[in-house]
Amino acid sequence: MPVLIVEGKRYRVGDLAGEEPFLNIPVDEQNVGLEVLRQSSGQPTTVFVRAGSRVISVSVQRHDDQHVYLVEVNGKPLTVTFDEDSWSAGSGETTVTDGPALVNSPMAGKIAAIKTAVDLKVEEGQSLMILEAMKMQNEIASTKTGVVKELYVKQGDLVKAGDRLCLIG
Amino acid sequence: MPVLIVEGKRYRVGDLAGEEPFLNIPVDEQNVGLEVLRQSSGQPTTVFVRAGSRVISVSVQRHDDQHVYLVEVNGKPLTVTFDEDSWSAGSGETTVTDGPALVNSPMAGKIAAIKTAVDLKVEEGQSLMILEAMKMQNEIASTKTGVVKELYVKQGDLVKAGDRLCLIG
Amino acid sequence: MFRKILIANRGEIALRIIRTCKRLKVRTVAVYSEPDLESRHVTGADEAYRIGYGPPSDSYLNIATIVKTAKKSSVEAVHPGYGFLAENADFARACEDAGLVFIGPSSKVLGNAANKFESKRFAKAAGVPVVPGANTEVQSAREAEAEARKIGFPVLLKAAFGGGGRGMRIAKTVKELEQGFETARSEANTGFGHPELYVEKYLQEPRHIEVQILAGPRGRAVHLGERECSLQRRYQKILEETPSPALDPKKRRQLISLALRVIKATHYENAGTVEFVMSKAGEFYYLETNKRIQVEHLVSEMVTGVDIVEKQLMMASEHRLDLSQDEIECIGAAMNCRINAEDPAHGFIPSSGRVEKFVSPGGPGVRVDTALYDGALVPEYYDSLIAKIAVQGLDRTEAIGRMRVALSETTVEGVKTTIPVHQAILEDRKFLQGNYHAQFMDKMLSGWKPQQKTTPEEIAAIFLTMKRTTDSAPTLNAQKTEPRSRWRSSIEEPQLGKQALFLEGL
Amino acid sequence: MFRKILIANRGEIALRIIRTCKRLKVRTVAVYSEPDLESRHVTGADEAYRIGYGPPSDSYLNIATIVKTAKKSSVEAVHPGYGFLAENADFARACEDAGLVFIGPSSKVLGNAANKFESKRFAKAAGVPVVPGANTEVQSAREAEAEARKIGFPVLLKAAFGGGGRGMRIAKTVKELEQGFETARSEANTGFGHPELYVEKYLQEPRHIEVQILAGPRGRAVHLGERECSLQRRYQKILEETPSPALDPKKRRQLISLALRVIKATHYENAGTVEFVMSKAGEFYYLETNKRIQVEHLVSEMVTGVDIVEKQLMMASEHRLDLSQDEIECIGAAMNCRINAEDPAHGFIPSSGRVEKFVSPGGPGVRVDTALYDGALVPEYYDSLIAKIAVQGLDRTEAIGRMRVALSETTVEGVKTTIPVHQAILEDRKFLQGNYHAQFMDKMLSGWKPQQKTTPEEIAAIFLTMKRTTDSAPTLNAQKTEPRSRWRSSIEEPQLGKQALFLEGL
Repeated sequence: MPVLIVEGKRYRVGDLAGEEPFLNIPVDEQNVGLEVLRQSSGQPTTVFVRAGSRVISVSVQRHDDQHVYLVEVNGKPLTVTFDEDSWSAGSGETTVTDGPALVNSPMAGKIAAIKTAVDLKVEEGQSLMILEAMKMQNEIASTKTGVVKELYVKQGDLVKAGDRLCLIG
Repeated sequence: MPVLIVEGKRYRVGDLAGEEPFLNIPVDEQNVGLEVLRQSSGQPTTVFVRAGSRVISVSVQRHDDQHVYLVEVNGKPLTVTFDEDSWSAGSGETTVTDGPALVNSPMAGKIAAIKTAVDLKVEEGQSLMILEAMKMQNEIASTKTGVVKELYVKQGDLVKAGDRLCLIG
Repeated sequence: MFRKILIANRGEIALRIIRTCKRLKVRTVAVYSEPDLESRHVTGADEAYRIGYGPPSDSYLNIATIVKTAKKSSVEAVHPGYGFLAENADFARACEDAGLVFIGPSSKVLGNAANKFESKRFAKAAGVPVVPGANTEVQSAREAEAEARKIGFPVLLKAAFGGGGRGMRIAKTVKELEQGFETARSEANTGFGHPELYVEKYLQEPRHIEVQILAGPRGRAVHLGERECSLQRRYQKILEETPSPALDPKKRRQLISLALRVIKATHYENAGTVEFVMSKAGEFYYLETNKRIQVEHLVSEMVTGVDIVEKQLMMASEHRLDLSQDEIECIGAAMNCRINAEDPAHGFIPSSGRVEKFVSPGGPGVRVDTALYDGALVPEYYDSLIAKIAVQGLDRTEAIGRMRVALSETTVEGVKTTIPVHQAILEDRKFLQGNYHAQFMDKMLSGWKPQQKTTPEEIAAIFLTMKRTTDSAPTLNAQKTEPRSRWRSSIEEPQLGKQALFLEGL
Repeated sequence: MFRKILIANRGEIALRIIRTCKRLKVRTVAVYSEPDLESRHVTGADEAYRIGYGPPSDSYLNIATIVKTAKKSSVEAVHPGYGFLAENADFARACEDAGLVFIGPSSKVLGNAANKFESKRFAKAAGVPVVPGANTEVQSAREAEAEARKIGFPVLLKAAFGGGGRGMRIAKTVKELEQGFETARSEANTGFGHPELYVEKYLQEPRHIEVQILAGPRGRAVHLGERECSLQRRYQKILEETPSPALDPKKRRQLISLALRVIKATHYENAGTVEFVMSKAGEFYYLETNKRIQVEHLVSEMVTGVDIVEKQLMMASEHRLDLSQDEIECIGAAMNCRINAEDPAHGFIPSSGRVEKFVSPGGPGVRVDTALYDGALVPEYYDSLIAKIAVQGLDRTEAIGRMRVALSETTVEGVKTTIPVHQAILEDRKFLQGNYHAQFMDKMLSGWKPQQKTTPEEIAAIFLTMKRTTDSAPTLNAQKTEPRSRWRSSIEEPQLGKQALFLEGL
């Protein structure tokens, strides 16, 4: 059954049933009835539906990443991931792989301090370094328990979002 | 010399000269120097330039009509028409043709009254009918002196912008 | 307080009412016509129901459907907003009959009000002056002529049940009166369903000043000061301000006391506005009472801090007014610009369609009431008012300065607006002196065209950018570019060494 | 008044200053770093000059370049805003030396202020209580220990030249003091260029309350009431309000009189804020004087109507204060929410990048100060504050209600913001009672995650729309559709017969 991950929360959704403009869509344990009121042409796709007493407008734009959608519900932005095939009872957080893990910088900033070194053992969640950005000090935590294989940055370096920081084996 | 019509006002512009990022563009009698500071990729095209002590941002999007551009200067919208070939000292208003003239509705609304009839003579500027829209009564004036050849609407009709109203021969 | 109400209106005023309801945790039911599906009042309300197609008669004026929707959605009360059914006695009565509270005066009071003769007779009986000649219907051009001779030319022919300049004619001579009579009569009939006309003395360069009243039961009423509304184009207000630059403290007291006298004489309840004209000689004449919240209520709210919609709800639900005059103080000056979707460069022709982009002004003392958003639709069926920009300052000069800045920050793309007209008013010498009247705008606008100021530098920059748009003609590949990331990596990134970053410390 | 000034700042505060300058017809010169080219303060000013790359040390902290730009553009004065060089005595001196008016206190007064010992000694001498232990530098952990034993644990280690929580450590025991000393010292040195630390009594659950002052020459000073700033996360204020819910009239008078005493004792001139902590027992202790306009100045402007930037310009240009205390009245309650580009779902990690869409709230009593617009860039180099939403109401309850509505109307797309944190605060029982303190937020936020409420109906509607997006995969043909007209003709148009249109009549 396909799964929608809306801002980190998972929802199982079923196939659309019914005849236009009246559609039924199972969401988790519930069967939701919608009436399609209007649909725009072009990009992004905007649909107005009636759900009981409410009118809901949804705009959807596809992200570079084929599974990520930029969604607006009544003008409010949401990030939605669509997982067509799999369904697991997980928390929606990305799962940790068994192989070596590359730790990337979550944002642009400056490496204020390195709190580990190559060949040292680290625990999952342990602070590896401090990244300074927008006046704040942010701890970069290890995503797994292992040994620091490589360190790509040194104190004082300026990094961008996505830059690799270190490799945990 | 190419002509830009900006919100109805005509400006003669000359060829771009100089070397990036410093360019010279003749505008009417004056030679304007610009420095290109930044340009976005994609649509609409946005360019930041320095003009003396000011920074000006311009965004341009092409309209369906090949000669019309939707322009924003420092965020403020302008409609710009580009006339590459011709230059006339006219006022920028559309010129009246010699043949029969089709009078179209400038907006959506309701025909409140017809003030002429087929075969009657009308003067340029004479009121042909009254179009009611957004609580207001708007006079539809004849674009030329001539005779009413056809009337496509009657009192009480609802019309859309661009609908033909009558033909003056 | 009510738990749930229906708002029998659309656009900015529906959204205005929703805002106060949300604050007070009153649930709201919106109604909408087909083209209004995408309006912010629809998604902004807790519930929303379609009541018909675009034409008002099929939707926002459709009493039966609105009352049925109210009953079905189990609301306790109906707020009519302004315009549409706001002062319609039949609608108020239909609500009352259906067991719904009509948020406004009772149908009985509305019945009196729609007919201007009666309301003026009440006022006259209470010792409030009315414009000469204003209290009888004229059945024929001949009767009109007799009346006009009695009060003296020039006169105004007006629709008894009308408003907003419709069915209205100025006559300076008997001939003009004869010529105008039948058209005015037919306009009145088409526009308001009543052909009745009356004759009134036409005042030269009067000022149009009104007093905002909140009236509880048993004649307990307070005022929120006056509003100067003389800036009108074809009898439509375009800019309102408080205090009126034409009043000194003594005249202000006199005006307010007349307004309160009208309210008491007519047993008026709920929020209402008593409208007066002031002659060049400084005499006040009662015109009519507007029995609804008004477009320009913002300025009164800004100087007093009172939320008029909240008080309307309170008075309707609890039959009391929890506010006394000594709690109300009018501070500073405030001003409201009505932004209409009209093209001032082409005879103020209505400009409906999609608003591709809307940028709201900000900063100190600025208030914006609008239902606009990027992509909003302005249907051709309704009033052209699309936004109200209001400002407050410690004095009129500060308010004017703030309004200039606010208007310069406002962007509406896709439809033409009257912003250039307001900008011209705010630079007019006589306006700045506070020296204007109800015929001022028509004079000012005669032959006026908005002047687009574009510098040679801007023209050059436009041309340059147009060239680059043409040169980089979209290819299939270019179009695939994710619009949200079109800017990424276009910024020059220095690779500097160690930097002492982030020293600000706010 | 000045004819032209330079604004040595960026973003919302630069735009805030430009607004008042525009109103007063003072011309403005903006400066910008490379990534800030597209900021609204650049195109909003009359002139704009680039002063360096992104890092503050290369741009907004570059005294030499800023002063050179000021001289070249022939301004008379420089407004530093807040943060960056706002309280930098060297910058003020460089301006003074170059013949430019520094809009703020003199370099001499700033010199005293940066060093907390001196400012506290002044206050103490004037009979204003300061937090115990707060007036000597400690050179070593041993000295710190001695000081701590004198005043009693727990203590705070603080940077003498610092602010904003940097170089700060709480120590409950000698061991914690020893452990924290060296890191605090090195943080202070890295952050502020001065390693000096001092020890101060750590107060349990204090309230942080400040008084806004406008001080003219010769000790003539007025106050604009107090601001309660106890809602802080890691020593950074996040929501400020006035009046403080912790003060009764007597305590308020006491606080204000202490603040005015500090201003007089330190010969302070221009706008400034005197900061105090209030212990659980209700005692006030002077902390420091903020010698600049503050982020949260909006709330004082909203309750008094005074434009603080205007007064700063006036005091700097004319050396006088045209305002007396009896002209100032604080009316109602006001509240300011700092909207930061941070992700509260992931440990408040900064969230820089493009703001694809910004929708400003509107309606009664709402003020928005921001440089955001659709497509605005939030660079990673600067403070994460991107917008301030402030509201005023007749009382605290009304202000809270208006803030809830305003936040629900605000949309920021492209970066994550702290709006959900503010929404949680506005529902917190203790906050609603006004019962909070400086350690309140850290407790409230421990383990807190924003809860995205999405109904099954919304999930279904999202899924439906995603399906249609995928199904109608863009073809070359579809892409050619003019984006501005993508909606045209999608609206159902009835072909009704004759309709009585347009009966509203506002």
